[in-house]
Amino acid sequence: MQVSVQAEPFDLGALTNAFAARVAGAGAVVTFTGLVRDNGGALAAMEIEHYPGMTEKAIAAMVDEAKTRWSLVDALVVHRYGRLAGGEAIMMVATAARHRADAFAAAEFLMDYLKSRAPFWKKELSADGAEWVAARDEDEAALKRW
Amino acid sequence: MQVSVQAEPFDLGALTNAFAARVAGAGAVVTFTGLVRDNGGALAAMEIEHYPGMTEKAIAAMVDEAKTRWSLVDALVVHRYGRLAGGEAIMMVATAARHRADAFAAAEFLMDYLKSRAPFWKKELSADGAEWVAARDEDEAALKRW
Amino acid sequence: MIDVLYFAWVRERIGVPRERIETSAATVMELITELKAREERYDWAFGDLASLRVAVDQELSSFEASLAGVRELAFFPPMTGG
Amino acid sequence: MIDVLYFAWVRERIGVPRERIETSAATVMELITELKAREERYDWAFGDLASLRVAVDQELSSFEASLAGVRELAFFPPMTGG
Repeated sequence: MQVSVQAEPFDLGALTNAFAARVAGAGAVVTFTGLVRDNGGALAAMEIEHYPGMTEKAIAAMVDEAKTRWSLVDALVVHRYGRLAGGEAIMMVATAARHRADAFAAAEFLMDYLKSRAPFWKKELSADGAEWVAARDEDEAALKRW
Repeated sequence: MQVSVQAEPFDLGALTNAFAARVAGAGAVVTFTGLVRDNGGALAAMEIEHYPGMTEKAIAAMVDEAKTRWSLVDALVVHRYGRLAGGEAIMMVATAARHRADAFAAAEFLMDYLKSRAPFWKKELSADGAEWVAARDEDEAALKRW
Repeated sequence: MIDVLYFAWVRERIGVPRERIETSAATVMELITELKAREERYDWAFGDLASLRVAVDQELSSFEASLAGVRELAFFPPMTGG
Repeated sequence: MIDVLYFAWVRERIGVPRERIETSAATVMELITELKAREERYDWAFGDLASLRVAVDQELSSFEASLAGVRELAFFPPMTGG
Protein backbone atom coordinates (compact mmCIF):
# COMPACT_ATOMS: atom_id res chain seq x y z
CA MET A 1 0.00 0.00 0.00
CA GLN A 2 1.29 3.45 -0.92
CA VAL A 3 -0.59 6.49 0.42
CA SER A 4 0.62 10.04 -0.01
CA VAL A 5 -1.11 13.30 0.94
CA GLN A 6 1.02 16.08 -0.48
CA ALA A 7 1.08 19.69 -1.66
CA GLU A 8 3.53 18.97 -4.49
CA PRO A 9 2.40 17.98 -8.00
CA PHE A 10 2.87 14.29 -8.83
CA ASP A 11 3.85 12.62 -12.09
CA LEU A 12 0.86 10.45 -13.00
CA GLY A 13 2.77 8.59 -15.70
CA ALA A 14 5.85 7.87 -13.60
CA LEU A 15 3.75 6.66 -10.65
CA THR A 16 1.64 4.47 -12.95
CA ASN A 17 4.72 2.90 -14.56
CA ALA A 18 6.37 2.27 -11.19
CA PHE A 19 3.16 0.75 -9.80
CA ALA A 20 2.64 -1.53 -12.84
CA ALA A 21 6.29 -2.62 -12.65
CA ARG A 22 6.12 -3.77 -9.04
CA VAL A 23 2.82 -5.72 -9.06
CA ALA A 24 4.20 -9.09 -10.15
CA GLY A 25 1.40 -11.60 -10.44
CA ALA A 26 -1.20 -9.01 -11.35
CA GLY A 27 -2.88 -9.18 -14.74
CA ALA A 28 -4.90 -5.98 -14.35
CA VAL A 29 -4.04 -2.43 -13.28
CA VAL A 30 -6.71 0.28 -13.05
CA THR A 31 -5.93 3.94 -12.40
CA PHE A 32 -8.25 6.84 -11.76
CA THR A 33 -7.04 10.43 -11.94
CA GLY A 34 -9.05 13.47 -10.89
CA LEU A 35 -8.22 16.68 -12.77
CA VAL A 36 -9.10 20.32 -12.14
CA ARG A 37 -11.61 20.94 -14.93
CA ASP A 38 -10.91 23.82 -17.30
CA ASN A 39 -14.44 25.14 -17.63
CA GLY A 40 -14.70 26.28 -21.22
CA GLY A 41 -11.30 27.88 -21.20
CA ALA A 42 -12.15 30.09 -18.20
CA LEU A 43 -9.13 30.33 -15.96
CA ALA A 44 -9.91 27.84 -13.20
CA ALA A 45 -8.04 27.14 -10.00
CA MET A 46 -8.75 25.19 -6.90
CA GLU A 47 -7.78 25.42 -3.25
CA ILE A 48 -7.92 22.12 -1.37
CA GLU A 49 -7.96 21.98 2.41
CA HIS A 50 -7.56 18.78 4.41
CA TYR A 51 -7.34 17.52 7.98
CA PRO A 52 -3.73 16.46 8.58
CA GLY A 53 -3.59 13.32 10.68
CA MET A 54 -7.14 12.21 10.04
CA THR A 55 -6.71 12.23 6.24
CA GLU A 56 -3.91 9.66 6.19
CA LYS A 57 -5.73 7.41 8.69
CA ALA A 58 -9.03 7.61 6.80
CA ILE A 59 -7.38 6.73 3.48
CA ALA A 60 -5.39 3.84 4.98
CA ALA A 61 -8.64 2.48 6.47
CA MET A 62 -10.36 2.64 3.05
CA VAL A 63 -7.50 0.79 1.38
CA ASP A 64 -7.56 -1.86 4.14
CA GLU A 65 -11.31 -2.26 3.63
CA ALA A 66 -10.83 -2.61 -0.15
CA LYS A 67 -8.24 -5.33 0.47
CA THR A 68 -10.69 -7.35 2.57
CA ARG A 69 -13.42 -7.02 -0.09
CA TRP A 70 -11.42 -7.81 -3.22
CA SER A 71 -8.39 -9.87 -4.10
CA LEU A 72 -5.83 -7.09 -4.62
CA VAL A 73 -2.13 -7.37 -5.29
CA ASP A 74 -1.55 -3.72 -4.37
CA ALA A 75 -3.16 -0.29 -4.18
CA LEU A 76 -1.94 3.31 -4.29
CA VAL A 77 -3.59 6.63 -3.35
CA VAL A 78 -2.04 10.06 -3.90
CA HIS A 79 -4.03 13.20 -3.05
CA ARG A 80 -2.88 16.80 -3.24
CA TYR A 81 -3.88 19.77 -1.12
CA GLY A 82 -3.20 23.49 -1.46
CA ARG A 83 -3.60 25.52 -4.63
CA LEU A 84 -4.00 23.80 -8.01
CA ALA A 85 -4.35 25.30 -11.48
CA GLY A 86 -6.79 24.22 -14.22
CA GLY A 87 -5.81 20.91 -15.83
CA GLU A 88 -3.62 19.84 -12.90
CA ALA A 89 -4.08 16.39 -11.37
CA ILE A 90 -5.80 16.56 -7.97
CA MET A 91 -5.39 12.94 -7.02
CA MET A 92 -4.94 9.42 -8.30
CA VAL A 93 -5.84 5.91 -7.27
CA ALA A 94 -4.27 2.74 -8.67
CA THR A 95 -5.31 -0.85 -8.01
CA ALA A 96 -3.75 -4.12 -9.18
CA ALA A 97 -5.38 -7.56 -9.18
CA ARG A 98 -5.15 -10.88 -10.99
CA HIS A 99 -8.42 -10.20 -12.81
CA ARG A 100 -9.95 -6.96 -14.06
CA ALA A 101 -13.25 -7.16 -12.16
CA ASP A 102 -11.44 -6.87 -8.79
CA ALA A 103 -9.21 -4.03 -9.97
CA PHE A 104 -12.15 -2.02 -11.36
CA ALA A 105 -14.40 -2.60 -8.34
CA ALA A 106 -11.69 -1.67 -5.82
CA ALA A 107 -10.79 1.51 -7.74
CA GLU A 108 -14.44 2.61 -7.88
CA PHE A 109 -14.92 1.77 -4.20
CA LEU A 110 -11.85 3.80 -3.23
CA MET A 111 -13.04 6.74 -5.34
CA ASP A 112 -16.52 6.70 -3.84
CA TYR A 113 -15.06 6.69 -0.33
CA LEU A 114 -12.41 9.32 -1.07
CA LYS A 115 -15.12 11.61 -2.47
CA SER A 116 -17.30 11.54 0.62
CA ARG A 117 -15.36 10.11 3.55
CA ALA A 118 -11.82 11.47 3.34
CA PRO A 119 -11.48 14.90 4.99
CA PHE A 120 -10.78 17.08 1.96
CA TRP A 121 -12.67 20.23 0.99
CA LYS A 122 -12.41 21.93 -2.38
CA LYS A 123 -12.82 25.63 -3.03
CA GLU A 124 -13.24 26.72 -6.64
CA LEU A 125 -11.56 29.97 -7.59
CA SER A 126 -12.83 31.68 -10.72
CA ALA A 127 -13.28 35.18 -12.12
CA ASP A 128 -16.59 35.28 -10.19
CA GLY A 129 -14.86 34.72 -6.86
CA ALA A 130 -14.24 31.78 -4.57
CA GLU A 131 -16.81 29.15 -3.66
CA TRP A 132 -16.70 25.97 -1.59
CA VAL A 133 -17.68 22.98 -3.71
CA ALA A 134 -20.93 21.49 -2.40
CA ALA A 135 -21.12 17.76 -1.80
CA ARG A 136 -23.21 16.09 -4.52
CA ASP A 137 -26.15 13.88 -3.59
CA GLU A 138 -24.98 11.35 -6.22
CA ASP A 139 -21.66 11.03 -4.41
CA GLU A 140 -23.34 10.17 -1.12
CA ALA A 141 -25.73 7.82 -2.94
CA ALA A 142 -22.80 6.08 -4.65
CA LEU A 143 -21.61 4.79 -1.26
CA LYS A 144 -24.78 2.74 -0.86
CA ARG A 145 -23.77 0.26 -3.55
CA TRP A 146 -20.89 -1.16 -1.52
CA MET B 1 -10.05 8.79 -30.42
CA GLN B 2 -6.64 7.11 -30.52
CA VAL B 3 -6.47 3.42 -31.50
CA SER B 4 -3.22 1.56 -32.04
CA VAL B 5 -2.66 -2.15 -32.74
CA GLN B 6 1.07 -2.70 -32.61
CA ALA B 7 3.85 -5.22 -32.09
CA GLU B 8 6.11 -2.73 -30.27
CA PRO B 9 6.00 -2.22 -26.49
CA PHE B 10 4.29 1.00 -25.38
CA ASP B 11 5.09 3.35 -22.52
CA LEU B 12 2.01 3.22 -20.29
CA GLY B 13 3.09 6.23 -18.23
CA ALA B 14 3.97 8.42 -21.20
CA LEU B 15 0.68 7.59 -22.98
CA THR B 16 -1.29 8.24 -19.77
CA ASN B 17 0.38 11.60 -19.20
CA ALA B 18 -0.15 12.67 -22.83
CA PHE B 19 -3.80 11.59 -22.70
CA ALA B 20 -4.48 13.40 -19.40
CA ALA B 21 -2.77 16.53 -20.76
CA ARG B 22 -4.96 16.79 -23.86
CA VAL B 23 -8.42 16.16 -22.35
CA ALA B 24 -9.24 19.75 -21.39
CA GLY B 25 -12.64 19.91 -19.73
CA ALA B 26 -12.40 16.41 -18.30
CA GLY B 27 -12.40 15.93 -14.54
CA ALA B 28 -11.87 12.17 -14.59
CA VAL B 29 -9.42 9.89 -16.38
CA VAL B 30 -9.57 6.10 -16.01
CA THR B 31 -6.95 3.73 -17.39
CA PHE B 32 -6.91 -0.03 -17.56
CA THR B 33 -3.73 -1.96 -18.32
CA GLY B 34 -3.54 -5.69 -18.97
CA LEU B 35 -0.25 -7.33 -17.99
CA VAL B 36 1.25 -10.74 -18.76
CA ARG B 37 0.98 -12.43 -15.36
CA ASP B 38 4.12 -13.83 -13.83
CA ASN B 39 2.69 -17.05 -12.44
CA GLY B 40 4.58 -17.61 -9.21
CA GLY B 41 7.88 -16.64 -10.69
CA ALA B 42 7.59 -19.26 -13.44
CA LEU B 43 9.00 -17.83 -16.64
CA ALA B 44 5.87 -16.81 -18.56
CA ALA B 45 5.52 -15.53 -22.09
CA MET B 46 2.65 -14.93 -24.40
CA GLU B 47 2.11 -14.99 -28.15
CA ILE B 48 -0.76 -12.85 -29.37
CA GLU B 49 -2.31 -13.30 -32.79
CA HIS B 50 -4.80 -10.90 -34.34
CA TYR B 51 -6.78 -10.29 -37.52
CA PRO B 52 -5.24 -7.25 -39.24
CA GLY B 53 -7.91 -5.08 -40.78
CA MET B 54 -10.80 -6.42 -38.72
CA THR B 55 -9.08 -5.63 -35.40
CA GLU B 56 -8.82 -1.88 -36.03
CA LYS B 57 -12.40 -1.69 -37.33
CA ALA B 58 -13.81 -3.69 -34.41
CA ILE B 59 -12.02 -1.51 -31.84
CA ALA B 60 -13.08 1.74 -33.53
CA ALA B 61 -16.70 0.49 -33.53
CA MET B 62 -16.47 -0.25 -29.77
CA VAL B 63 -15.12 3.20 -29.04
CA ASP B 64 -17.88 4.78 -31.16
CA GLU B 65 -20.47 2.76 -29.27
CA ALA B 66 -18.97 3.86 -25.92
CA LYS B 67 -19.19 7.48 -27.06
CA THR B 68 -22.90 7.16 -27.79
CA ARG B 69 -23.56 5.55 -24.40
CA TRP B 70 -21.55 7.85 -22.15
CA SER B 71 -20.48 11.46 -22.17
CA LEU B 72 -16.80 11.05 -23.03
CA VAL B 73 -14.23 13.72 -23.73
CA ASP B 74 -11.84 11.20 -25.31
CA ALA B 75 -10.80 7.55 -25.38
CA LEU B 76 -7.65 5.62 -26.23
CA VAL B 77 -7.00 1.93 -26.96
CA VAL B 78 -3.57 0.38 -27.51
CA HIS B 79 -3.22 -3.38 -28.00
CA ARG B 80 -0.07 -5.34 -28.77
CA TYR B 81 0.36 -8.53 -30.74
CA GLY B 82 3.32 -10.85 -31.21
CA ARG B 83 5.52 -12.21 -28.43
CA LEU B 84 5.38 -10.69 -24.93
CA ALA B 85 7.38 -11.56 -21.81
CA GLY B 86 6.06 -11.91 -18.25
CA GLY B 87 5.22 -8.57 -16.68
CA GLU B 88 4.93 -6.76 -20.02
CA ALA B 89 1.85 -4.66 -20.78
CA ILE B 90 -0.45 -6.36 -23.30
CA MET B 91 -2.85 -3.48 -23.80
CA MET B 92 -4.30 -0.36 -22.30
CA VAL B 93 -7.53 1.58 -22.42
CA ALA B 94 -7.97 5.18 -21.27
CA THR B 95 -11.20 7.14 -20.98
CA ALA B 96 -11.80 10.77 -20.01
CA ALA B 97 -15.09 12.34 -18.94
CA ARG B 98 -16.38 15.25 -16.90
CA HIS B 99 -17.49 12.91 -14.13
CA ARG B 100 -16.01 9.66 -12.86
CA ALA B 101 -19.07 7.45 -13.37
CA ASP B 102 -18.91 7.89 -17.16
CA ALA B 103 -15.14 7.35 -17.30
CA PHE B 104 -15.34 4.14 -15.23
CA ALA B 105 -18.36 2.72 -17.09
CA ALA B 106 -16.86 3.40 -20.51
CA ALA B 107 -13.52 1.82 -19.54
CA GLU B 108 -15.23 -1.32 -18.22
CA PHE B 109 -17.44 -1.51 -21.31
CA LEU B 110 -14.43 -1.23 -23.62
CA MET B 111 -12.58 -3.91 -21.66
CA ASP B 112 -15.51 -6.32 -21.75
CA TYR B 113 -15.83 -5.87 -25.51
CA LEU B 114 -12.09 -6.06 -26.17
CA LYS B 115 -11.94 -9.32 -24.21
CA SER B 116 -14.60 -11.10 -26.23
CA ARG B 117 -15.29 -9.18 -29.44
CA ALA B 118 -11.95 -7.91 -30.73
CA PRO B 119 -10.15 -10.53 -32.86
CA PHE B 120 -7.17 -11.32 -30.64
CA TRP B 121 -6.08 -14.77 -29.50
CA LYS B 122 -3.56 -15.44 -26.75
CA LYS B 123 -1.25 -18.40 -26.50
CA GLU B 124 0.50 -18.99 -23.20
CA LEU B 125 4.05 -20.25 -23.40
CA SER B 126 5.44 -21.93 -20.29
CA ALA B 127 7.87 -24.67 -19.32
CA ASP B 128 4.98 -27.12 -19.89
CA GLY B 129 4.58 -26.04 -23.50
CA ALA B 130 2.26 -23.75 -25.44
CA GLU B 131 -1.47 -23.52 -24.96
CA TRP B 132 -4.20 -21.34 -26.45
CA VAL B 133 -5.97 -19.41 -23.72
CA ALA B 134 -9.59 -20.53 -23.50
CA ALA B 135 -12.34 -17.91 -23.46
CA ARG B 136 -13.80 -17.61 -19.96
CA ASP B 137 -17.55 -17.93 -19.42
CA GLU B 138 -17.37 -14.90 -17.08
CA ASP B 139 -16.02 -12.79 -19.94
CA GLU B 140 -18.92 -13.68 -22.21
CA ALA B 141 -21.36 -13.17 -19.32
CA ALA B 142 -19.84 -9.74 -18.58
CA LEU B 143 -21.13 -8.47 -21.96
CA LYS B 144 -24.72 -9.00 -20.87
CA ARG B 145 -24.59 -6.10 -18.42
CA TRP B 146 -24.32 -3.47 -21.14
CA MET C 1 -10.09 21.05 27.75
CA ILE C 2 -10.67 19.83 24.21
CA ASP C 3 -8.85 20.83 21.03
CA VAL C 4 -11.54 21.89 18.56
CA LEU C 5 -10.68 22.17 14.86
CA TYR C 6 -12.69 23.80 12.08
CA PHE C 7 -12.40 23.26 8.33
CA ALA C 8 -13.64 24.87 5.11
CA TRP C 9 -16.57 27.29 5.55
CA VAL C 10 -16.99 26.28 9.19
CA ARG C 11 -13.46 27.58 9.81
CA GLU C 12 -14.24 30.76 7.88
CA ARG C 13 -17.38 31.42 9.93
CA ILE C 14 -15.72 30.72 13.28
CA GLY C 15 -12.70 32.78 12.25
CA VAL C 16 -9.98 30.47 13.59
CA PRO C 17 -8.73 27.05 12.41
CA ARG C 18 -8.52 25.66 15.97
CA GLU C 19 -8.98 26.57 19.61
CA ARG C 20 -8.87 24.93 23.04
CA ILE C 21 -12.28 24.92 24.69
CA GLU C 22 -13.07 24.50 28.37
CA THR C 23 -16.41 22.73 28.65
CA SER C 24 -18.42 20.45 30.88
CA ALA C 25 -20.64 19.32 27.98
CA ALA C 26 -21.19 15.55 27.99
CA THR C 27 -21.83 15.15 24.26
CA VAL C 28 -20.95 16.85 20.98
CA MET C 29 -24.53 18.13 20.75
CA GLU C 30 -24.31 19.68 24.21
CA LEU C 31 -21.09 21.44 23.23
CA ILE C 32 -22.69 22.80 20.05
CA THR C 33 -25.65 24.16 22.06
CA GLU C 34 -23.23 25.72 24.55
CA LEU C 35 -21.13 27.38 21.83
CA LYS C 36 -24.15 28.66 19.89
CA ALA C 37 -25.30 30.44 23.07
CA ARG C 38 -21.84 31.95 23.60
CA GLU C 39 -21.29 33.95 20.42
CA GLU C 40 -23.02 34.78 17.16
CA ARG C 41 -20.25 33.29 14.97
CA TYR C 42 -20.86 29.84 16.49
CA ASP C 43 -24.58 30.23 15.91
CA TRP C 44 -23.81 31.05 12.29
CA ALA C 45 -21.41 28.14 11.80
CA PHE C 46 -23.58 25.56 13.57
CA GLY C 47 -26.95 26.84 12.29
CA ASP C 48 -27.67 23.98 9.91
CA LEU C 49 -26.62 20.68 11.45
CA ALA C 50 -27.64 18.75 8.31
CA SER C 51 -24.69 20.32 6.50
CA LEU C 52 -22.27 19.77 9.38
CA ARG C 53 -20.08 16.75 10.11
CA VAL C 54 -18.06 15.99 13.22
CA ALA C 55 -14.94 13.91 13.83
CA VAL C 56 -14.15 12.73 17.35
CA ASP C 57 -10.44 12.00 17.84
CA GLN C 58 -10.08 11.91 14.03
CA GLU C 59 -12.91 9.42 13.44
CA LEU C 60 -16.17 10.47 11.75
CA SER C 61 -18.80 10.42 14.46
CA SER C 62 -22.31 11.54 15.40
CA PHE C 63 -23.58 14.56 17.33
CA GLU C 64 -24.69 12.18 20.07
CA ALA C 65 -21.12 11.01 20.72
CA SER C 66 -19.83 11.32 24.28
CA LEU C 67 -16.99 13.74 25.03
CA ALA C 68 -15.62 11.63 27.88
CA GLY C 69 -11.85 11.28 27.40
CA VAL C 70 -11.95 13.00 24.01
CA ARG C 71 -8.85 15.03 23.11
CA GLU C 72 -9.70 16.36 19.66
CA LEU C 73 -12.93 17.38 18.00
CA ALA C 74 -13.36 18.68 14.44
CA PHE C 75 -16.30 20.33 12.71
CA PHE C 76 -16.59 20.63 8.93
CA PRO C 77 -19.00 20.47 5.97
CA PRO C 78 -19.58 17.26 3.99
CA MET C 79 -16.28 16.23 2.44
CA THR C 80 -15.51 16.85 -1.23
CA GLY C 81 -12.31 14.95 -1.93
CA GLY C 82 -11.33 12.89 -4.93
CA MET D 1 -13.73 -17.43 -55.14
CA ILE D 2 -13.60 -16.43 -51.50
CA ASP D 3 -10.55 -15.60 -49.39
CA VAL D 4 -10.79 -17.76 -46.28
CA LEU D 5 -8.65 -16.89 -43.24
CA TYR D 6 -7.94 -19.04 -40.18
CA PHE D 7 -6.68 -17.92 -36.77
CA ALA D 8 -5.30 -19.48 -33.59
CA TRP D 9 -5.91 -23.24 -33.25
CA VAL D 10 -8.18 -23.24 -36.29
CA ARG D 11 -5.20 -22.07 -38.34
CA GLU D 12 -2.98 -24.70 -36.73
CA ARG D 13 -5.44 -27.49 -37.55
CA ILE D 14 -6.02 -26.37 -41.15
CA GLY D 15 -2.27 -25.87 -41.59
CA VAL D 16 -2.41 -22.57 -43.51
CA PRO D 17 -3.31 -19.02 -42.42
CA ARG D 18 -5.38 -18.32 -45.55
CA GLU D 19 -6.46 -19.83 -48.85
CA ARG D 20 -8.69 -18.99 -51.80
CA ILE D 21 -11.61 -21.36 -52.08
CA GLU D 22 -13.78 -22.07 -55.11
CA THR D 23 -17.26 -22.89 -53.88
CA SER D 24 -20.90 -22.75 -54.85
CA ALA D 25 -22.04 -22.91 -51.21
CA ALA D 26 -24.82 -20.41 -50.48
CA THR D 27 -24.13 -20.00 -46.76
CA VAL D 28 -21.24 -20.26 -44.32
CA MET D 29 -22.75 -23.48 -42.97
CA GLU D 30 -22.91 -25.02 -46.44
CA LEU D 31 -19.24 -24.16 -47.00
CA ILE D 32 -18.29 -25.76 -43.67
CA THR D 33 -20.16 -28.95 -44.62
CA GLU D 34 -18.45 -28.96 -48.01
CA LEU D 35 -14.96 -28.48 -46.53
CA LYS D 36 -15.49 -31.13 -43.83
CA ALA D 37 -16.30 -33.63 -46.57
CA ARG D 38 -13.19 -32.64 -48.54
CA GLU D 39 -10.36 -33.35 -46.09
CA GLU D 40 -9.81 -34.64 -42.57
CA ARG D 41 -8.06 -31.46 -41.39
CA TYR D 42 -11.24 -29.44 -42.07
CA ASP D 43 -13.30 -32.02 -40.21
CA TRP D 44 -10.90 -31.64 -37.26
CA ALA D 45 -10.96 -27.83 -37.31
CA PHE D 46 -14.73 -27.51 -37.78
CA GLY D 47 -15.72 -30.46 -35.54
CA ASP D 48 -17.15 -28.42 -32.68
CA LEU D 49 -19.12 -25.46 -34.01
CA ALA D 50 -19.86 -24.21 -30.49
CA SER D 51 -16.18 -23.28 -30.14
CA LEU D 52 -15.97 -21.72 -33.59
CA ARG D 53 -16.67 -18.13 -34.65
CA VAL D 54 -16.97 -16.69 -38.14
CA ALA D 55 -16.40 -13.21 -39.55
CA VAL D 56 -17.93 -12.31 -42.91
CA ASP D 57 -16.08 -9.46 -44.63
CA GLN D 58 -14.48 -8.62 -41.26
CA GLU D 59 -17.76 -8.46 -39.31
CA LEU D 60 -18.65 -11.09 -36.70
CA SER D 61 -21.48 -13.11 -38.20
CA SER D 62 -23.47 -16.34 -37.94
CA PHE D 63 -23.13 -19.70 -39.67
CA GLU D 64 -26.41 -19.00 -41.44
CA ALA D 65 -24.98 -15.92 -43.17
CA SER D 66 -25.23 -15.81 -46.97
CA LEU D 67 -22.04 -15.95 -49.06
CA ALA D 68 -23.50 -13.87 -51.89
CA GLY D 69 -21.03 -11.13 -52.79
CA VAL D 70 -18.73 -12.04 -49.88
CA ARG D 71 -15.01 -11.46 -50.49
CA GLU D 72 -13.44 -12.55 -47.19
CA LEU D 73 -14.39 -15.14 -44.62
CA ALA D 74 -12.52 -15.89 -41.38
CA PHE D 75 -12.82 -18.80 -38.95
CA PHE D 76 -11.42 -18.67 -35.41
CA PRO D 77 -12.03 -19.69 -31.79
CA PRO D 78 -13.75 -17.34 -29.29
CA MET D 79 -11.62 -14.24 -28.94
CA THR D 80 -9.34 -13.70 -25.95
CA GLY D 81 -8.12 -10.13 -26.19
CA GLY D 82 -7.66 -7.55 -23.49
